[in-house]
Amino acid sequence: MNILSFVTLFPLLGVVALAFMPKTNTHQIKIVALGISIITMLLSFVMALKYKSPASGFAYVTSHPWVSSFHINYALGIDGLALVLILLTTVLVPIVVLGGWNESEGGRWSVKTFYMLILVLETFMIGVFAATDVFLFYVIFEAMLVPVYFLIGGFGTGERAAAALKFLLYSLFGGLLMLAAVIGIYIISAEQAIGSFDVTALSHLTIDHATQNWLFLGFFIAFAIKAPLWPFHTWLPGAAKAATPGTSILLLGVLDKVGTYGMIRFCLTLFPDATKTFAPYIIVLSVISVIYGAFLAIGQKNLNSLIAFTSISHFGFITLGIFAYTSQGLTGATFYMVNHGFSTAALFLVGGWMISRRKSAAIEDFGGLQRITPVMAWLFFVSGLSALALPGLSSFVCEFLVLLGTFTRYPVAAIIGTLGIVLAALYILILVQRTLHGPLKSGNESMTDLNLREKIAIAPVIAALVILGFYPKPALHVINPSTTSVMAQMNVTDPHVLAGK
Amino acid sequence: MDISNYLYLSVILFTIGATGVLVRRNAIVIFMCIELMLNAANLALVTFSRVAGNLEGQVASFFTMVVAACEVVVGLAIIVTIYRSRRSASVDDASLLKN
Amino acid sequence: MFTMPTLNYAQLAPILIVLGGALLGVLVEAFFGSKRRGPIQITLSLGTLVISFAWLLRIRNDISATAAMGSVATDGFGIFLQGTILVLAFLAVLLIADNDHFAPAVSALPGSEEEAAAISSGSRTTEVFPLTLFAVAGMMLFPIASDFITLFVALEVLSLPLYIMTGLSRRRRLMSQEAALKYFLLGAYSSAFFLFGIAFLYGYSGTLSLTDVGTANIFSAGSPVFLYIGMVFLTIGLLFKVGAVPFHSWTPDVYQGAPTPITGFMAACTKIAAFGALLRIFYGAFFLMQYSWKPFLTTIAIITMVLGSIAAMTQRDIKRTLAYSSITHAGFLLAGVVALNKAGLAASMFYLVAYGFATVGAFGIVTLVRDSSGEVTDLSKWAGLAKKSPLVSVAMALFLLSFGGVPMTSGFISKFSIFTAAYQSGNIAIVVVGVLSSAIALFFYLRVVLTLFFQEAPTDGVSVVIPSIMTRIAIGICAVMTLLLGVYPSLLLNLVDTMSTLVH
Amino acid sequence: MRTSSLLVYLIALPLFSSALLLLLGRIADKWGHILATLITASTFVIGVYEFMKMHSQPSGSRAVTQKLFDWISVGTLKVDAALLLDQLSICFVLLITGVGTLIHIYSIAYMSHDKDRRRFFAFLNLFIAAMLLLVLGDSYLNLYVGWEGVGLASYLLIGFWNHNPTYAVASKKAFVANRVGDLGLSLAIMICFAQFGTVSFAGVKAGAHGASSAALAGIGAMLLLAACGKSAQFPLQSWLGDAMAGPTPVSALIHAATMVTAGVYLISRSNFIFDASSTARLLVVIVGAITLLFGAIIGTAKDDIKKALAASTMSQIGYMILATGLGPVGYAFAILHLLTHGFFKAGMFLGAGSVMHGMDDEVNMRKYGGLAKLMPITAVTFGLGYLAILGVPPFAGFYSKDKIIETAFNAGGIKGILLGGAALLGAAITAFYMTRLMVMTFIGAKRWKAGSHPHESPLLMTLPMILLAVGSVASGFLLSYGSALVHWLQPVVNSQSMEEGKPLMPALTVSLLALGVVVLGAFFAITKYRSVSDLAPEDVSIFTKAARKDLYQDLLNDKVFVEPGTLLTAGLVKTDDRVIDGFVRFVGNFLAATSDVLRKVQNGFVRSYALLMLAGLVITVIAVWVIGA
Repeated sequence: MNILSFVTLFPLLGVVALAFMPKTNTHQIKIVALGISIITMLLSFVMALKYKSPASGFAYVTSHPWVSSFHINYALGIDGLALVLILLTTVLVPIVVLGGWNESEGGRWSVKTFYMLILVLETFMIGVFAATDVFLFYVIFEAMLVPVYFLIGGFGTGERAAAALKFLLYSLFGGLLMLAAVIGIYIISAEQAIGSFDVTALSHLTIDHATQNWLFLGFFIAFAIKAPLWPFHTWLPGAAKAATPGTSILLLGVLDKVGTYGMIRFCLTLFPDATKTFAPYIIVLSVISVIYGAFLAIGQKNLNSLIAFTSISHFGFITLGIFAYTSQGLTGATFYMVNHGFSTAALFLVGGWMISRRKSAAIEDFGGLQRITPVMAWLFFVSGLSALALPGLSSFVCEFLVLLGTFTRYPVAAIIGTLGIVLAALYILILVQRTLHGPLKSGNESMTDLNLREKIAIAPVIAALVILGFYPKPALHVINPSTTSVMAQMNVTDPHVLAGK
Repeated sequence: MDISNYLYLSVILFTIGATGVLVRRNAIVIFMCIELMLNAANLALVTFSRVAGNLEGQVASFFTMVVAACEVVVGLAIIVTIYRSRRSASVDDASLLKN
Repeated sequence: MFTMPTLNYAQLAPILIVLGGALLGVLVEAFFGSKRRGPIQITLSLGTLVISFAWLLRIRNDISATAAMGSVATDGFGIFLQGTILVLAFLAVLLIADNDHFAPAVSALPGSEEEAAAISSGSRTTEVFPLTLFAVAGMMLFPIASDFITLFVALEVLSLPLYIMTGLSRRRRLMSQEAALKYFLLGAYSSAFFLFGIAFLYGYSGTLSLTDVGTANIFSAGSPVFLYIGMVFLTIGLLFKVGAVPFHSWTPDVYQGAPTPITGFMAACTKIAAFGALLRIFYGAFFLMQYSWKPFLTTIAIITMVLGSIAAMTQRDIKRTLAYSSITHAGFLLAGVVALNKAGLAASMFYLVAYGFATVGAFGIVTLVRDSSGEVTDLSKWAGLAKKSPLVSVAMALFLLSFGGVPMTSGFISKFSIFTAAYQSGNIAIVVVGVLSSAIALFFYLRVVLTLFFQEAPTDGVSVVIPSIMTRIAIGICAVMTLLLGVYPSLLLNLVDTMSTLVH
Repeated sequence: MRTSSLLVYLIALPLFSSALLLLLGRIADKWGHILATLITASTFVIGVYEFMKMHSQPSGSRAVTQKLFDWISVGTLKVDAALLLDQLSICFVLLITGVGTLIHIYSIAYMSHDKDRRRFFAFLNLFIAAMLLLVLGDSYLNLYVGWEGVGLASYLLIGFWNHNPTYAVASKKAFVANRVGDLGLSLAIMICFAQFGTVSFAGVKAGAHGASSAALAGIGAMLLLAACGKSAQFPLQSWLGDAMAGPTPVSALIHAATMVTAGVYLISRSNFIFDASSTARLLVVIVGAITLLFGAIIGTAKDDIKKALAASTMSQIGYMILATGLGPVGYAFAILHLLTHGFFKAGMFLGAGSVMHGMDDEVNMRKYGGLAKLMPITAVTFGLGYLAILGVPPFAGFYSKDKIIETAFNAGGIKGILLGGAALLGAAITAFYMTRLMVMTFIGAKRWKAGSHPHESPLLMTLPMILLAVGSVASGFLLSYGSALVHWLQPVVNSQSMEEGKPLMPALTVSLLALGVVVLGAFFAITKYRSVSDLAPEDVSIFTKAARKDLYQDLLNDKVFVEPGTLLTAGLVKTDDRVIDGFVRFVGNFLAATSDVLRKVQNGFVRSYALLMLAGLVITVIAVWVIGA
């Protein structure tokens, strides 16, 4: 078994271990879950350190026949794009476990179930980025919904059941459209050569334009729902409102990235002509997402749904970068996925701590926290700064790359998108002002500041945001070759410099 | 006589049967209408057997008769049971299962 | 002049064994006291099915079109479906074996002293076992029948016992009887159409052999009107059995009224048998005239998928919900029929197996959820069941997700392969509609899952009875198969690939 | 080009100290302010050392660089984390670190009673680091990091007492207005990259001549927008008055001497863009002229001493911006005024702080009066700054402001007369409001609140004021002696390249004219404000009312942006629920309604089921027949 497979499947080991532990021993269960996720993270670090960008295709390739009748393989492999997202996943899971130490309690089911679901989800999340077989990808893409469904519905708050159902229905609906497209491309591959689901093999097919358009849409809508892109986003705020902070982090931080990841991995490389046909329209949707998400965020009264809408705005930036298909846009979008993961994680973590202390998620219930819980307030502020892409934090680098990359191909879209940075300042600072500043509001008096566990949980996130902001080179170094290869597969180059040279 | 007249008769009988099922309420009568349809089919089989010049159709009609007899056994049993429970053989009364 | 038919008994043996078992069962009814009949009948039925299956394994590679003078075709396809029916029947018998489902004295008036006496004496209805075996025999014959008489007889052999079994419910007797009546009347009605269709096909081709109808029509000068009438009438008889819209109306009522283990049995096995026959007829006899029936069958497939899933959305009864689910699945399976390629045949075979296991399992679970007055099928009473009975709820969720076609369950591979086949045949419309109606269907499956897991249990809640060992085995096998075929479908896919052969 | 490994410490030291003070928390309470002050002083030392080294080099090779690491490298975009110290940036470095150090010293005393003094110094150091990065970055992107960094520091410091909701709002307003400017800077960078494939100053400069005039005008306009945001120029000026919510040393350092002048730096730094685009230059002078009048007018009506000074800052920066739009020589004069202004305005702000310190944080000048006797040092230092800003020879402002007025007149034609006139008018109004301020604060009758005991501030506060006052007196002469600064900046801004046209009027005439209007303005103020009521009169002219309301810019912003924005937000929230989610719900309801119809069809009557079957059969037969035929 190669290290990639090992990293992917390792969390399942934890699931097995947890299955044999008594339900009542919650503390031990948490320790085991934390331990397993940390080991997974270290393993993924080892993998990353040994990683060398392959000249073409993927690294750590492994392939075993799975369903031979349909030429389906258990095929894994990673490039820079997948690697950074896998690292994001493996880093976030232990943080979620540690940060949400108590959120598994008081759910509908036992603590044990919670962590089993989390670890199953981790395997799926790693696997979905590692899969190089379209069918395998699809299967994991869909299967990973199930643990999330139960995590939201079983451990969330408020309208959790309805939110979970809505989430699942949207996702599955998109998934079914994608299934039709997956079948379509398989049939085409069977007509042109031996049938295959291998993403590299599929990218060499010649598909006529009309068919490309349909297949593209099948994939794209699924990913757009997942990402989510306006107007497919309405499931997200409800889900974020109902889910526990940990679940929200994994949902927005990692799961939704599968959508944008899929756009690059499948939409762009498998259907380059269709991409070029639809790109202008998608750019419009992205710009709408950016602005719309920001306005909606300003208008929210609930902390969690506010964060959700900021994410919709950010996902708009990501898709903007992807469908501008320039080096800066694509690399920026990929890097954005990672940074958004950290930045959302920070917001949800601190937001979650605030909510659990205040027993309310209504923004109006908070006020003046800076005076009573300075550390928490500061961390919330820094997380907010990351959301508004302050230079020096990593989100700035990627947001800027995206806008720069978009500008060279779609200047108008980039100009409108840039308005998003002003709106971002508004939604974050209004939130900060209402919750942290001003006199202490009644109901907040007994709030306690962060404890050591919570500080340890969030420290790596903040560190990542700062370090990658000042020194993004390691990430960009890994992502750049993937971008180059995507653009080569699409047969496009960056727009020429207009003047000067 | 033109052989097609047998067919017309068969079709007419079948239609009467099929319509009878729709318009009658009594389960027994409905059941008789169905028997009429089966017999219409038998008539057609025999007629076609004549046209085709082989005996397969006639043999089939014997099978049909046997099967019809079995159906009667089962059918009457069911109708009688429900009549005992409900004191009515009207199929419209038996409409608990719906929507 | 009478020629002795040459029969290949070895190839007919699986059916004959089941029939023999059934007859033995009748004798057991006659000669053993009511107390001892139960265990004997159970053993006998299960034993018969096992022996029959063992025999089937022995002859699995003997392909022949002439086992019974051209009346049956034992080919890979037929043997596979027979085996499937046997396995599922075995599981269904395990469910049936639970004493609680059947009226102790069927002839007694509901609520009468006679009935009370029967209940207090502890007597049980054991006729259901031989009836099941008769039905199984009919079902096994149906997909391999290759002339119209055999087809008709098989249809009746499988149907008649089911009519009776539908009326045997211990509780809600009136509903059960009503279901039996409806099933019987509509079934007989459709049989009449079926037979009338046979007559006209005979008139068109001059033969009752499926194979010859297939070839005769090219040369025959017979009026195509006979063909069209015959074909449509025959098809409708079959579509009735599979529960395709608009010939589906009996399904919800009968599924609801029948004793739940019987519902499970007929939902799974009847569908397999009927689709077996459909596939054989359309892949064989009518293959060459597909231009005439493909459009209408495609239309029916689409209507069935869409209306089935829409109708299920607002159901409040779990059995009716599952009935509409089975209607929707009939639509998907019809997509496999109209694909008319080898992939379609193989996909349909896989689909039937996967669907069969999930169906028996799901109805098996329905038998377990009860309150003081017996089974509770009202969905609102199922709320929050997961809290009390997590294992049962997880199994139910698994079956429902499989019905919905969620990856990692067998239902997903089924849908995938059916859609692949349909796509391959160029019928993209059916794929798109199939995908969309899958989405609608998912809604009601997930609604049930949501009810189970996320709603608060009502105060007058239900409980899950501790299942008997047999029920446990049945549900367990179904669950394992549903998961296994989802995770490692090659097990079965490779088999259906080799078995998907039809002889004419 | 020469390299120096010291540059990074200019930024790293204060950044490190800031982080240290924030992370250590209360542990550092005792010595945090001292560390911060020493660190800032050490950056001043480095600045001076670098200046010495630079000064010893020949004029053409004075610039120093330091490359730290590859920052962003994607495709053709290559941005190094690299620093550039040239003649232009050294001016800023010295100003920032020098004034910065003084203000740190002043703050030790000023903030001694605040329990969060450590945090205050951490923010100040953060500001120093960001501001130095702003002026040292060798590309627009590096500059942008500093640009937003100072915005953040400014936000934090304005909202330092954010438990007061008004202050919290003020800090937010400042940040958002700055962000609007940042938007301009982002767009300018994007256009640069699309045009030239690079965002470094050197690269853009090299390519500038090849770009289309539209592109150059676009870049110029966007840079101007950025400058407007940061330097509180029209139409983004409204935040500056509110920013006075911050502690007074902050107002002195950030909102008078350094940060708000970043716009001037940006335009001077981008001289190659503006030199190549007359459209951009025109926009610059318009903005500059409007703002200098705007600020001056607002200044006449403010009773809050800090807000009056803030309006003055706005106006003075208007002069600088105006100068930068006047062509190559203008840059040098802009920088000259920027430096002198840095001294006298910082000095006056510290003076104001000293007054507030002595008056229990009272800011209303109508409650002052006659403070000169009680606070002699403050009054004298303030007075020297006052003379400087009025442009009375030989004080610093005279050298810088007169040059700008003169250059404006020399712009030629109608434009020259309009700009020069505006600048002259501004000078008159400046004299008026500054005199008003002096009179109301230091002269006249006591109008103190009961219980006030005004007193002179401690040495730690007065010392910086004295030093800045020295600067107010001498800096103008020193910097312009023999056109020292013009020559110094020549390699960067090309300040002597343009042949000066025939002047509209001789320099002496301009000076006299300027002095004349100043005297006029001052005289008018003295007569009007000899006696002041301690309550602001209500029956004032419409102009005064408008000036008190900042000429209704806030109202305009509210009406044009805030209110429609609020409505739009509310509308979109509803839309999201009713239209987008509503559509999904509609589909769901439609399906459910269909489902109900189907339930009704399933009516339980077996005969209707049979009818359905028969109907299906008939339709099918007909359909097959039709298709077959």
